[in-house]
Amino acid sequence: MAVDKQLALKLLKQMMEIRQFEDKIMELLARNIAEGGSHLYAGMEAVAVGAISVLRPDDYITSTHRGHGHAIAKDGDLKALMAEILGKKTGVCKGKGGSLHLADVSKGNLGANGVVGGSIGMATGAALSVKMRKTNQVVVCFFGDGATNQGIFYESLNIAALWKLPVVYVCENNFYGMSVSVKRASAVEDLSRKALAFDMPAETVNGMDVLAVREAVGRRVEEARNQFQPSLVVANTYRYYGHSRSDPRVYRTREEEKFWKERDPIPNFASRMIEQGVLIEQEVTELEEQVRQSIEEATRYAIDSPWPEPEELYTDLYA
Amino acid sequence: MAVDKQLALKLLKQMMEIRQFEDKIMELLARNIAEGGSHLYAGMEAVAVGAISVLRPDDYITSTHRGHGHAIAKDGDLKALMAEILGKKTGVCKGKGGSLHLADVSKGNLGANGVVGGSIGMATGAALSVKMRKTNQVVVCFFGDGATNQGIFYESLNIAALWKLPVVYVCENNFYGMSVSVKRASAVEDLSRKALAFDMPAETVNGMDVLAVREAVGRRVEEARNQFQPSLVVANTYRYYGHSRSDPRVYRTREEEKFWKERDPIPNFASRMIEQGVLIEQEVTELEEQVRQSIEEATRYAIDSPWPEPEELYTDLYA
Amino acid sequence: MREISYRQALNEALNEELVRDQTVFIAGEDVAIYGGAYGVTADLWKKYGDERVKDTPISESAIVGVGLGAALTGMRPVVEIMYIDFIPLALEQINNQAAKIRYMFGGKCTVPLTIRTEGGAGRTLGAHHSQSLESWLIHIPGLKVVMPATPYDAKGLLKSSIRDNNPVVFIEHKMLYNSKGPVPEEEYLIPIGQADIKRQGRDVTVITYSRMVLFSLQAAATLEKEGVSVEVVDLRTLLPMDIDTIVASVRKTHRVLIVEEDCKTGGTGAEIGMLIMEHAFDELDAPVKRLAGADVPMPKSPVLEKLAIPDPERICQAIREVLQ
Amino acid sequence: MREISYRQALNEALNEELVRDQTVFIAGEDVAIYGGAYGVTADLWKKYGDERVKDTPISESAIVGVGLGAALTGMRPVVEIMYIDFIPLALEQINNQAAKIRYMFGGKCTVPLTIRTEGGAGRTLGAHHSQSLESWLIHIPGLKVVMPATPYDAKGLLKSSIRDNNPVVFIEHKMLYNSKGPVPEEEYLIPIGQADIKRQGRDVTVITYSRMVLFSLQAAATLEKEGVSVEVVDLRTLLPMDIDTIVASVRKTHRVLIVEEDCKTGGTGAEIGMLIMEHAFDELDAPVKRLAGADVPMPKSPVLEKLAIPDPERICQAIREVLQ
Ligand SMILES: Cc1ncc(C[n+]2csc(CCOP(=O)(O)OP(=O)(O)O)c2C)c(N)n1
Ligand SMILES: Cc1ncc(C[n+]2csc(CCOP(=O)(O)OP(=O)(O)O)c2C)c(N)n1
Ligand SMILES: [Mg+2]
Ligand SMILES: [Mg+2]
Repeated sequence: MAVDKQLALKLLKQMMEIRQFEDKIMELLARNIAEGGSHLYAGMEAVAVGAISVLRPDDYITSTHRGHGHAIAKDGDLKALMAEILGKKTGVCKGKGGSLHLADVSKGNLGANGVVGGSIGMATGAALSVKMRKTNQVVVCFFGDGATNQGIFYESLNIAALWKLPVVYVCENNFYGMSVSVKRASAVEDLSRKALAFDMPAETVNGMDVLAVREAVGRRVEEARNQFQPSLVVANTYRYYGHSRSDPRVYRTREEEKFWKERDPIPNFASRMIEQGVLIEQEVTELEEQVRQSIEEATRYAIDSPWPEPEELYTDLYA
Repeated sequence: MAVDKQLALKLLKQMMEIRQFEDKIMELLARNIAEGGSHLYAGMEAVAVGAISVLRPDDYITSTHRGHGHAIAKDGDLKALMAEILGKKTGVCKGKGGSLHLADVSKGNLGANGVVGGSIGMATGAALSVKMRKTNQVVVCFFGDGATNQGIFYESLNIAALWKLPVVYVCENNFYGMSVSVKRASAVEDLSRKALAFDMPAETVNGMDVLAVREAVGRRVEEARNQFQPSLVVANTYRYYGHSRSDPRVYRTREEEKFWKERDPIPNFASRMIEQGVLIEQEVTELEEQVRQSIEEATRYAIDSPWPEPEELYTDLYA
Repeated sequence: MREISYRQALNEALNEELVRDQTVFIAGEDVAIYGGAYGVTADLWKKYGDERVKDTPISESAIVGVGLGAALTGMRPVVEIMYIDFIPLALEQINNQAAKIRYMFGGKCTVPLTIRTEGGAGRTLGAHHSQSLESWLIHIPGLKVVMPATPYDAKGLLKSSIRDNNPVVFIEHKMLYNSKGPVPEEEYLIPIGQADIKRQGRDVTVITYSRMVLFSLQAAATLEKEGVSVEVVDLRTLLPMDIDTIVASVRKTHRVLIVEEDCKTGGTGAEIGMLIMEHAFDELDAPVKRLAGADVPMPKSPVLEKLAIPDPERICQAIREVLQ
Repeated sequence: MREISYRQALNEALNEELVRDQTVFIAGEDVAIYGGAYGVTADLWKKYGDERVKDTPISESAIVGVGLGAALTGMRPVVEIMYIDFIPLALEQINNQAAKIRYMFGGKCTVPLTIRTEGGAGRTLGAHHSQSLESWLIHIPGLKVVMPATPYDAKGLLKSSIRDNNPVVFIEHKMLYNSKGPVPEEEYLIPIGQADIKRQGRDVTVITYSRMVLFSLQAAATLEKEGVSVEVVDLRTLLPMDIDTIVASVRKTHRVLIVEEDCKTGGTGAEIGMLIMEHAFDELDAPVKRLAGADVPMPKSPVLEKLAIPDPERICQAIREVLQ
């Protein structure tokens, strides 16, 4: 797949935004400016960015407990996202959702989810809806390797395959569900095999390579859009931080972490683009700096934003 | 597999018991002596009888909403079962369970279940228990084709395959879950494919042939017992009556019903045994009469049995 | 006015809303070809086909999840969970997702999802087909819970539920499907959240809902002969609860019996009683009393099942106790 | 006496029961290598290995199902559901199967299954990690529900839960794991079903449980300075409920505030209040009052989360209202 400069810059920028956003949140957590849990997406950027890059603005995604990356890639506003994570009134969910519930239905992001597997049914229903409404939209449903052991994962894939729904299930296989490795949690290590139970097309892709993800998901999205063919794409990737702030990562080795960090999706993509003459070094450096500034701005905005008013405790419950 | 006379008589007798038991219940329902729902096993006898015939008395089974056949085959007492279905004090569950909850843990029957898929987790846990207690027992878990669309089915098979538990999952595929055909409910028609998601051995067997079921489940039970190898056996079969009393069976044709009734497991097995010289005609006729008498006796016993005392409403809740 | 059954009333409501709004569709186990386990969706599949009346696999959790996803994105689904006993299979999706999503997302979406189910004892089906779990559902902020007792209420409330932009759990009762009552030919709606005084009375208020309304009316008729005037308040909606109507009745009679079929501990009756304590304590001439289902799984045996839930006779007796 | 944390107390209870009874084992998500999301099972895997301390897949429904099957057949499992918010995923297995099986089978089996979970707000984790759903669980006949507030109670009650031959849901509180308190070195048990008067008082009774015990004790200390003598009853077990202790306290003080963190409508407080109405109406000098969580999904924002659950100050204020 040929990549032009504009696309290369877009992909690179989004991945940098996610990485720096997550690094910033780690910092804010350490400084007790951000409170509560935050499951960070750093390391996995190529999956969200590659997959969402093939979507139309009106296509839908559903996300996970590790949802910052998806939200940013689905045209999320950095300020509103950062403010949401701090629980501010200016947050994309008015401070009521937080990291675990980042959502922006107007942009087709049906939301992060605190429940592992919790949005797989919803994604399937959105796909039914677009098919019934004949809008030609597609749904991309993100979830982790751990989520493939939840009942609703199977129930949903069965329905999608049976009813021929335009949904692409993207499994972000980072080899662990919290501390439990895929080997210790799943009878099959090759998670794409789970689609065999539903005669659903499936494949595994290098989730550290944004173009590989883009290519695979792009193909699947077109099948979904044009033939109502659902599919499963397993993207092998890695999370850099612990599962959550307090995780000492005893369940994995530092060698393994090193192995994956050597495959970092951002510098690898950048140098490939430079090698191929699509970008030049300076553009990359400038982009990085530009992203740094927008993250700083978003952070300042979020920190300076007001808290929700006490009355807001009771608003937004019923329509 | 060679079949001696004793075995042939045992298999035939149990199948006849089940058939006549179910026919009797249909009669009792029509006469309003039995109340409530009853999902009848008639037509499917070869599955329960064939599968359970390979078990030791201390092996476990879990059953379904269509559980009379399993209970009888697992050495159930006809009187206590019939009394239970009528809700009598002398029932195997003291009249508290009824048709949907027939159970006899002392005989290794962990119970019928009103919830489709409701006992698949339990069967898996019993298999974990016997493995931990090193008792060399095996668990056979029965459920219908419809149950293979329930989340807990997949969650449980994954755990059994992952932990290598001595359990054989026997799917009674009678091609309908209530009114919904397998074609309309499952993305795969060949239900054994669902085991592929867990790299679990699976096969399909003619569920109208008691010896075929016996052979297949027998092999799988030995693998479970000796190698802790779980497996899935799909037995294709048919239920003769409607799903429940009130079902007009509009979702299937009379031709289809005829097709399957021509493959009736009882006369077919009987004539095969006669052909092979294992049994003679007269033995079959005598057996049928003997079974008739025991069903009559059980019915009389159940009808004549007292109702539970009012105080019993509150007993047996906590240990 | 013509009399039709509760089943028929529900069927008409579904049919009318399917005609009225192209975004309405039905999905659930055996709702299409079979017409629903209790016949509520009869003939709709013949009219509207698989496209709008969908048989689903036996996948309760995904049934609600799929309904929710469709509701979030422009449809107005009516999904069915065949028995309330199977609601727990879908409760994660109901409680964590459908009911909370609007609030969690800062009010930036709506969830016009109706979940039809049925509950109650009476058919000697045993512990997995006889429960009344509504008290779990009233404990879910963001949800509405509707439980009609008559064909008239059933029709008007089901139509309102479908048109509501919030998730509604609509709970029918298996022993009411054949019961008949007047239902107008012309269209009408009954607002969610309004109780209905099914019988005016002076001496004591019975607060109840669903099938127990019928039993309570029978008891009231019996007691009338003894000169006791019983007011019967049919809640119709359990969440939000119509506290105004309750309090007004308490102000009038000063004595209250709550009748519920669900088992007592942690039941809806506790909430009703406590609300009365909070809003009308000084009006009470006697403690509010509960008559509820026994705190046991529903036994199969017909003799025990009858004892496990209130009946008109025991309601009479409980009213007499409240009057002492 | 030595002081240890609630977490440590739970860990000791588990360890002691693993030593004592070979049929005890632990299973749940991240309970082994990780030692539990909140560290309660720390080091047990190192001691007992995969055989007795089992990491499971993220399969809440099967976790309980597997525990139940093992419990029915000779084992004494302790399974963990990481957050009470995920209990709904397993509620079919808890409600329909584990709690009902003994009764449905005519008393011919036992289910010595402990389900550990944790609940409550306070870490600004939002609506999916902050719930208190205990009122659902007290509505399940056949179950026991335990909710300790102190390290001492946590240890003694967890050991009793594991030894109990009935299914027990044991609910910890995320904000208590680091709290410390005296716990004897020698073995002890605390019987399930007994409330504990954590502070004697004359003027008003506060009935509460779990973290709200600590807040209520703070409020009582504050009010003491104003000359108000507050009795704090810690229920410890919610099912069965210790009505005798409750009534005895009401007889003494004649005024009651119920404090619960769970959202109000359909909460456990309703049941407690209604029980008091039924058992001690004539003893009441004022209506029983509830101070409970707001009827909303838990908002993420720290400022809103604090408002959504009771705190010592609002408890003081509510007590003052009850005293008026
Ligand atoms: C139903 C449910 N069970 C448990 C948890 C606690 N939990 C949060 S994230 C997580 C691991 C999820 O693993 P995976 O799906 O692989 O996603 P990853 O975190 O690796 O991105 C667990 C167990 C949860 N949130 N929901
Ligand atoms: C969880 C659940 N959903 C729905 C039902 C209602 N129901 C009872 S039996 C049945 C069909 C079951 O089909 P299958 O598993 O194929 O078994 P069969 O009846 O064909 O033997 C249904 C939908 C139920 N009992 N439990
Ligand atoms: Mg993972
Ligand atoms: Mg079937």
